Amino acid sequence: MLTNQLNEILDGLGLLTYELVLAAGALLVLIIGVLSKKIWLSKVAFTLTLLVSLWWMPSISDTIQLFDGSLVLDGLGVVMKWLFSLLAIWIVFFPNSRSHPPEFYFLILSILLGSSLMLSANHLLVVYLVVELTSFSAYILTNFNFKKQSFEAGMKYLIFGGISSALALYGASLIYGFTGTLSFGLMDFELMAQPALLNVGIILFIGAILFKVSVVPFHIWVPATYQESPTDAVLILSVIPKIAGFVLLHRVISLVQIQDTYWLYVLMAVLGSVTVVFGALGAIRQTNLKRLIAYGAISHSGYLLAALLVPFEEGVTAFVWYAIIYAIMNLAIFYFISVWEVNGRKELSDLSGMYISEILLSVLVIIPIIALIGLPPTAGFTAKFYLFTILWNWYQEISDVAILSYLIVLILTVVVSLFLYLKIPFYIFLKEATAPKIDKSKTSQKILATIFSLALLWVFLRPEILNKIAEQINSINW
Amino acid sequence: MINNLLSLMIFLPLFAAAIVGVIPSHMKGAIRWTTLGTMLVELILSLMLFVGFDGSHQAESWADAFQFVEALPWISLKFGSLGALEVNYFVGVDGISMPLIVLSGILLVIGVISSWKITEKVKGYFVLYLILSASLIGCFAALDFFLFYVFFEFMLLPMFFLIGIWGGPRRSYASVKFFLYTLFGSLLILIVMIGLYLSVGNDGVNSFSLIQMMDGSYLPGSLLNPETHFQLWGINIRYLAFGLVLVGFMIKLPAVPFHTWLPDAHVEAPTAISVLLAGVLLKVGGYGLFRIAYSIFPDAAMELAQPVAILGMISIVYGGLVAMAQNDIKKLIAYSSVSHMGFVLLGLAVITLEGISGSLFQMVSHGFISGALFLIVGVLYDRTHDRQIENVSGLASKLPLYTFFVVLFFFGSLGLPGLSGFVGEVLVLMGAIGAESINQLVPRWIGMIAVLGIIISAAYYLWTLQRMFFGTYWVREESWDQEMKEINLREWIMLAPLGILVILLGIFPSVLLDPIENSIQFLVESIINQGKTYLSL
Amino acid sequence: MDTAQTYFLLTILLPLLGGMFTYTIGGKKGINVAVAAMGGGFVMSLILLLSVIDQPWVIRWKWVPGIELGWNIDTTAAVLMSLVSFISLLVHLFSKHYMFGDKAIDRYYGKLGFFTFSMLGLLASDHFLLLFIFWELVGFSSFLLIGFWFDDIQKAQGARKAFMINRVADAGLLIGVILLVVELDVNFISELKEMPFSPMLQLAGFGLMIGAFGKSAQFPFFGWLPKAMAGPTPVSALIHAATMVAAGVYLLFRTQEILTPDVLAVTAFVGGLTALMAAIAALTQFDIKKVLAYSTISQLGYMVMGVGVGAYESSLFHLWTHAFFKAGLFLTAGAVIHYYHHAHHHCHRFDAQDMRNMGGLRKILPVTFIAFLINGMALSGLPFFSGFLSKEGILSGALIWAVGHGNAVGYLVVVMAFVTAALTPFYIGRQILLVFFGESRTVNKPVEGMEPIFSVKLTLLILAVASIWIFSALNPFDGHGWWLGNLLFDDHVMPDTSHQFLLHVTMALSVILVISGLALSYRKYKPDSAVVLRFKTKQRPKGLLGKLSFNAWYIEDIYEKISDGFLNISKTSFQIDKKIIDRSIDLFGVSTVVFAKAMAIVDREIVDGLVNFAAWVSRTIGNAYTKVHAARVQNQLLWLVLFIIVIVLWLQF
Amino acid sequence: MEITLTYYLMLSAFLLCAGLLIVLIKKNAVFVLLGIELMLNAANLNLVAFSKFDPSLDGQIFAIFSVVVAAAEAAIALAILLNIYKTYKSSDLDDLDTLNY
Repeated sequence: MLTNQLNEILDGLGLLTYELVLAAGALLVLIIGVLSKKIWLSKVAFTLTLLVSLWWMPSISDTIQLFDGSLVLDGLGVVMKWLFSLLAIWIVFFPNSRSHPPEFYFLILSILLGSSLMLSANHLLVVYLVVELTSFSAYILTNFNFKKQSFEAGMKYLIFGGISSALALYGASLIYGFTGTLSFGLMDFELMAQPALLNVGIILFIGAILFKVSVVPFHIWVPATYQESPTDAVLILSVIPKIAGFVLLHRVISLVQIQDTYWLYVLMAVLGSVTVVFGALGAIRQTNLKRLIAYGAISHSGYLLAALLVPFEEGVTAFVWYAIIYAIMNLAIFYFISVWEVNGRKELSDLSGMYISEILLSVLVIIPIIALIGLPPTAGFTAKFYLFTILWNWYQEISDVAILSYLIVLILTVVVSLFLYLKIPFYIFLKEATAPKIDKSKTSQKILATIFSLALLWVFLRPEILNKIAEQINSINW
Repeated sequence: MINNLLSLMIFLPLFAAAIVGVIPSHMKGAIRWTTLGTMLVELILSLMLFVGFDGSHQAESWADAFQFVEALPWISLKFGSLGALEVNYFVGVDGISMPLIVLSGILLVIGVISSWKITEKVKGYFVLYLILSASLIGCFAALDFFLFYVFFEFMLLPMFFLIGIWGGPRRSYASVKFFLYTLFGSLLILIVMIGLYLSVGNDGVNSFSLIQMMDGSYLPGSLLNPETHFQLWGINIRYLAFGLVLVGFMIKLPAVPFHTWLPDAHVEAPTAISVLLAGVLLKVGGYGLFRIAYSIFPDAAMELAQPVAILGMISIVYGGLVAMAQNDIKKLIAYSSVSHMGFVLLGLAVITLEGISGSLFQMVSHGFISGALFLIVGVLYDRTHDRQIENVSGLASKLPLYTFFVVLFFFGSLGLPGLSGFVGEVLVLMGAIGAESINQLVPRWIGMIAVLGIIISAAYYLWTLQRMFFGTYWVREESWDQEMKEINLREWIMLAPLGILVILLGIFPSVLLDPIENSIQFLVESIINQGKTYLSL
Repeated sequence: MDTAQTYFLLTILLPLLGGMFTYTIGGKKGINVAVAAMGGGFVMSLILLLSVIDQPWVIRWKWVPGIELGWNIDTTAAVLMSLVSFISLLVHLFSKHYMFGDKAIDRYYGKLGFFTFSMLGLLASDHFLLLFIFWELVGFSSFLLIGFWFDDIQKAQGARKAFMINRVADAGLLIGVILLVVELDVNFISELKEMPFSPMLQLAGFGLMIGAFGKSAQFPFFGWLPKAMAGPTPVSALIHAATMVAAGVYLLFRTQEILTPDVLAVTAFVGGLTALMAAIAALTQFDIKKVLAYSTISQLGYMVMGVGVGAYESSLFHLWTHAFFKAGLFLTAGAVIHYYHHAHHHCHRFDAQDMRNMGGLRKILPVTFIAFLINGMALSGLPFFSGFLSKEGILSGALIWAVGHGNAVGYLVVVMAFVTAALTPFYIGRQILLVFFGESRTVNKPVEGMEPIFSVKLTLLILAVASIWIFSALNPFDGHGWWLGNLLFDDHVMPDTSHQFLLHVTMALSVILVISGLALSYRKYKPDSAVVLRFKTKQRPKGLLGKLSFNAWYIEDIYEKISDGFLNISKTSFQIDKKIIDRSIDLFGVSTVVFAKAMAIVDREIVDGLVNFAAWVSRTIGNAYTKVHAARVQNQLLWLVLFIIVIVLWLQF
Repeated sequence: MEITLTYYLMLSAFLLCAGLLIVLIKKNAVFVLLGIELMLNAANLNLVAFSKFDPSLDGQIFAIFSVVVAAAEAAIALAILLNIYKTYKSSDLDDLDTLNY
C-alpha cells in the first residue's frame, strides 16, 4: 500500500514541473547571491528560472487530482501560471535607486511558488502552508527599502498577517472538527445541519484568504505596505498573490455550494461592494503616489470578487480577462511610478507641470490612467464592460437584488474612481511646474513605458489573444 | 462621388494629427496651415456629402434609410456561453445626421481660423483639435451603438484638455466640471447600451447595430423586448431605459436641470473652443435624442411626450430669464444657447412634421448663430480682455462695421424673420401649438408659454445691444481705446460667411429642408407607428 | 415672368436696392440715386395699380416642406402700396433738405429704403406667416430709424422700448397666426370666407387684434409712438403718421370676415377709448411733435373703432385722408423745427421743438403757415376738408352700429367718439395759435431767407391741396362719396336709406362740435390772452386731469414697472440657478467639483480648494474611513476584530 | 467525571481570546508576538482534540506543521523587530506612527 502511494507521488511530481523548477531556481539564486557579490548574476539566474519554468509548463488535457486530492490542476491554473511568470520577468527591468540584494529575487520566486501552489491547493493543510509561505516572503519583502518606515510597515504587515492566520487556523480546526477531514474533495457540507460554529469556522478560515486578497475587513495593511515596499515588489504583491487568492477563494466558496448557502453569497456581495467603495473613497485625499494606487488596487479587488459570484462557466472568462488586464495595468502604472521615484518624484505635487520637461512620459501615463478608470480606448474598458455584461446577464436570470445593487455600486464607483485617478494627469498638465530639481528619465525607460502603455491599447483594439485564452480554459473543463 | 466618403472624413483628421505631431513645435505657422488645410478638405468632403445626398430616396424601413453606408467587422470577442460580442465599424448618414456633419464641417474651419491667436503650446492645441474633429464627425456618422459610444467618450478627453490648459482663470474648475457632468451622462447611456445589446439581435446573435435596435428586432424573452413588459421597481423597464438615455443626452443638450456646466465651460474656454462647443458639441446631445432616445424607444417617447415638452418649455423660458440677469456677455450667450436648445427639445417632444423639422433646423441655425456670437465676443475679448457688459458703451460710433455684424447676429438669434433663427423657432412653435390636434401628445398651452421665450430673448439682446453699443462712446480703461480698431481681415473671413449663411437660410430655408424632407417624414411616421405597435402589445 | 410680376418686383425692390446702394457704396452723393430709385418705385406702383385693377395677381411658392407662402395684389393692396410709395417719395425729397449736412445720411437713406421695402411687402403678402414676417421687419426697420441718432442714449432707449412693445404685441399676433395656419387650416388672406364660430377662431381673432393694437398704437401699447418721435422728423412723418401705424388697421380690414362679433366689439371699444385718451393727452403737451403724435394715436383710435363698428370703407377712407394731412402736419412741423434750429444753432441749450419758445411765425414762414393751417383744419374735421368726410363716415357708422346693438357699450363708444371729435379741433387750434399767431417769444428779429427751399415748399403744398375735400370726393357732405372707394370695394356698400335720419344727425352734430371746439381754443389761446402771454414760462400742469394728460396716463411708468418686474424675476432665477440647481445637482453627487465656500474644508485635492458636496461627502467618509489606517497597528487590529465580530453577529440573524 | 470534547473546545476558545486580548492591549512588540503564538497554540489544541475522533490522525499532523510554521513566523518577526529597535530605539508599538492615513 505504501509503494503504490510512493509511486503515485512520483508520477504526480511529473505534473508539478513548474513548481519544482521555481523551487530549484529560488535555491540557485540564493546560493549565487551568497557566493558572489555581483548582483546581475542572481538577476540572470532569476530570469533563467522563470524562462525554464515557462518552457516546462505542464500541458494537461483536463483537470487532474494529485496526491489523492490535495492538489488540483486545471486549465485556469495553467493560464494563471503563464500570467505569473510573464509578469515576474519584467521586474528585472524596473529601475531602482539602489540595486536589490540577491535575497530579493529569492523571495520573489518563493512568492511565485506559493501562489502557483495556492492555485491548485485543495486541502486545508496545504492551503494553510501555502498561504503562510506567500505571506512570510511578503513580510520580508516589505523591508527591502531598508528605511525606517519600511521596517515599520513590515512589522505591521507581519502582526496583521499573524493575527488573521491565527484566526484562520482556528477556523480550519473547527472545519476539520465538524467535517472530519482536511481535504476539500471529501468534505461534504450538506449532511451537516450547518451548526453556527461551523459557519464561524468557515468565515474565519476564509478570512485568511480575504487577507491575501485584501477584501474589506482584512485590507487595512495594504496602503502602508504598498507605500513603503520597493515598487517592483509592490507590483508582484498587488497582482500575483491576489489573483491566486481569488482562485483559491472561489474553490473554497464553490465547495460550500455558494448559491444554496445564501448568506455566504450575500456576505461576499456586501464585502465586495464595500471594498470597491472604501477603496475609491479612501483614495480621494491621498497625496503619495503609491498610496493612491494602493487604494485603487483595493477597489479593483472588489471588481475581481464580483467576477467570482457569477456561476463558473461565464464567470471564469470574465475573471481571467479582468485579471490579465489588471496585471497589465498595474505593470504599466507601477513602471511609471518606479521611473518617477528614481527621478525623485514621490508625492503628487512633485508631478505638477511635468509635461513641460518630460512630454512623452506625461502623455503616455494617460493611457494606463484611462485604463484604470475604464474608459473606452483602453483595455480597461473591455474588462469592465465584459464584467458588467456578465453581471447584468446573470441578474436577468436570477434577478436577485444583491447582484443588482452590487452592479450599480460597481458602475457608480467608476465615476468616483475617475475622480481619484484623474489627479495624476491633472497635476501633470494643469498645474504650474514647481521644483526644478527633478532630472530627466532615460530613453530605455521611455521605450519600456511605451511598450506597456501601447499593450493596453493593443488589447482593446485586437482582443484575439483573449479569445485564445478563453478557449484554452473552456477546453479543460472544470 | 467617393464611396467611402465618411471613413475618409473620420480618419483624415487623425492622420493629420499624426503629421502635426511630427512637425517640430517651434514651426507654429506650418502647424496652423496644415490643420487649416485638413479642415478645408473636410469642408469640401462635407459639401460633397451634401450634394451627393439623394433627397428623393423614400425609405420603407430603417435598414434602407441610410446612405454612404460602410460596414466592416472591427471587434469580435468570444464570450463563454454568452455567444460572441461583435462590434462592427458601421457608418452611414441620413437626413438627420447629414446637415449636422455639414454644420460641423463649416464650424471646424472657422474654429481653426479663430485659433490663429493661440500662441503657447500650439502643437498640443492643434493635435487635440484634430482628434476632437475626428470624433465629432465619427459621432454623427456612427450607426453602431458601441462605435457611437466610443466616439462620444472620445470627445471628452480633448475637450477636457483644451478647456483645461488653454482656458481662462478658473479653467481647471470648469474643465473638470464639464468632464464629470458628461461622463455621468455617458455612464447612464452605457447602462442602456448594455441592456439593448443583451436584448437586440437576430437569430440569437446579439448585436450593437442601431438599425436592428430601431427596427425593433428584439430577441424573444429579452429584458427590453416590449413583449416581456419587464417591471423594475414597478416601472416598465423600457420607460426607465428611455429616461436614462434622455437624461444622459439632456446633460449634453443641455436642458434646464442639468445645464449648470455650460456657462462655466463657455466662460473659461478659449474663443475657438467656445465656437465649437456651442456650435457642434451641443448638437451631439440633440442628435443622440433624435437617433437613440426617440427612434429606439418610440413607445416611451410617446408616453412621456408631455413631461419632456414641459422640460423643453422650461428651458426656453428659464434660460432666457437667467440670461437677462448676466453681466458677463459670454455667460449671457451661453444661457441663451440653453434657451435655444430648449426649442430643440420642445420641437422633438411633440413628434409632428413641423416640430421635428423645426427642431433640426433650429440645431443647424443655432450652430451658425451661436458660433458667430462667440466670435463676436472673441473680437471684443481680443481687444479689451474683458467681457463685462457695463465696462464699455457706445461702440457703434467707433466700430460701425463690427456693430453691423453684432446687430445682424443678435437679431438672428432673437428670431427676426428673414434670418435663420426665426424659421427654426416658428416651425417648432407651430409644431408645439398644432400638436394637440394632430397627435394629442402635447397640450396647446405649452406652445403658448414657449412663445414667451421670443419676447424674453428680444429683451436681453436689445438691452445688451443698447448698453454696449448705443449712447456716447466710453471705455473703462484708456488702454483699451487705441486697441479699439475695426474688425480686421481675419475676423471678416470668419463672420461674413456665417452672416451670409444665416441670411440665406432665413430667406430660403428649403435649401436645407428639401433634401431631408423624406428622412424627417420617415422618422415621424416610424416613431408614431412603431410607438403605437409597442404600446398595443 | 409676366408683366404684373415684374412691376411688383420693381415696386418692392427698387427702394430697397436704392437704399442698399447708398448705404454701402453711394455715400453722400448716392442720395440722388436713392431718391431716383424711390421715384421709379412710385411710378411702378402706379403701373402695377393699373395692371391689377381688372383682376388681382396671385402667386404661391414653396417655403418649407408643408408650408406654401404667397403674394396677392388686389386693388386695395395696390392702392395702399401706391399711397405708401408716394408718401415715401415725398419724405425722400424732404429729407434731402432736412437731413442736409448730417454725416450718416447714407445710412439714413439705407434704412428708409429698407422700411419702404418691408411696408410694401406687408401690404402685398397673402399667407399669414409671410404677413407676420414683413410685420416684424417693419417693426425692425422702425427700430433702426427711431434709433438713427444712436449716440444719444434717450433716442436709443426710445428705439429699444418701441421694438420691445411691438415685439410683445407681435407675440400675440404670432399665436393668432399659428392658430389660424395650423389649427383652422386658414392660410391665405385672399381665400378667407365666413367660418363657423369656434373658440379657436375667437382666440385667433384676439391674437390678430393684439397684433394690430401693437402696430397701430392702441390702448395698452400706445406708449411707444411718443417715444418714436425721437427719430428724425421725416421719419416720424413717413412711419408714425402715414404708413406703419396703418398696418394694424389694414390687417383688421383684411381679416374682417373671420373676426367674431365679440372681437369686433372689443376692437370698437378700445378704438374709442384710445381716441379719447390720446386726445386728452394731446391737450397739454409743449413739444410740437408730441401733440401731433398723440393726435395720430387718437385718429388711429377712430380708424380701429371704424373697423370695429363695421364701417370698413370709411375707416380705410380715413386712413387715406389721415395719411396726407398728418404727413403734411409733420413735415410743416419739421420745417418749423428746422427754422428754429438754424435761428438758434449758436445757443445749444435751446429746445427747437418746444412751443413755449415759438410764436408769430405766420409772417416769417407764410407758406408753411398756410400748409399747416389747411392740414390742421382737415385734421379737426371742418367741412370742405377731406378729414370731415372720412371722420363723418366713421361717426355715422358708429351711431348706426350702436343703435343696431342697442347695448350700453355701443352708446359709450359713440359718446367717446363725439367727445374726441370736439377735443381734436381744440388741441390743433391751440397748436396753430401758439406757433403761428401772437408775438415770437424768443427770436426778436426774424431771420430772413429761412423759408424752406422750393422742393420742400412744393411737397408741403401738394399735401395741403390733397387735404381739400375736392381731392377726395365730389359732394363735400357725403361721407361715402369717396371716388377711390368704388375702385377699392366692388361690392360698394350703399348706406341703407333707413338710417338717413341718423346720417343727418351725425353731420349736424359733428359740424357743431368742431366749430365749438375751434371757438373754445381761440377764446383760450387768442394772441393777447393771459394764457398766451404767460405761456413762455408755463410749467407742467398741476391738476389731476392736467397731470394725467401731460404724462399720457402714466403709460410710460407702467411699462417701466413691468420691465423692472421682469428684471427682478430674472435676477432671482439667476440666483436660483447659481445657488440651488447647481448645488442640488451636486447634492446627488452628479458633479464632484462645484461651490467651495459652503464647505469650509480647504484641502489639497484636485481643484485646489474647490470641494463640492459630493466630494465633501466622499471626503468625510474617506477621512473617517482612513482613520482605520492610522499609524498605530493595534488600532488597526481593533478595527479588524470589530469587523469580524460584526460579520459573525450578522450571520446569526 | 470524564473529560469530554467540549472541555477542550472551551479551553482552546479561552486561549484564543486571551491571545487576542494580549495582542490588542500590550504595547511591547514582543508581547504581541507572544499573543500570536498563544492564538496559534489554541488552534493546535483544537486540532489535536478533534483528531481523536478521526482514525487518520490528520489533525495531529496539521498541529505539528502549524508548530513549525509558528516558529518560522516568530523568527521573521524577531528579525524585523531587531531592525525596528535599531532605527526607532524602542520596541513600543505606539512609537511606530510615521505612516499616517
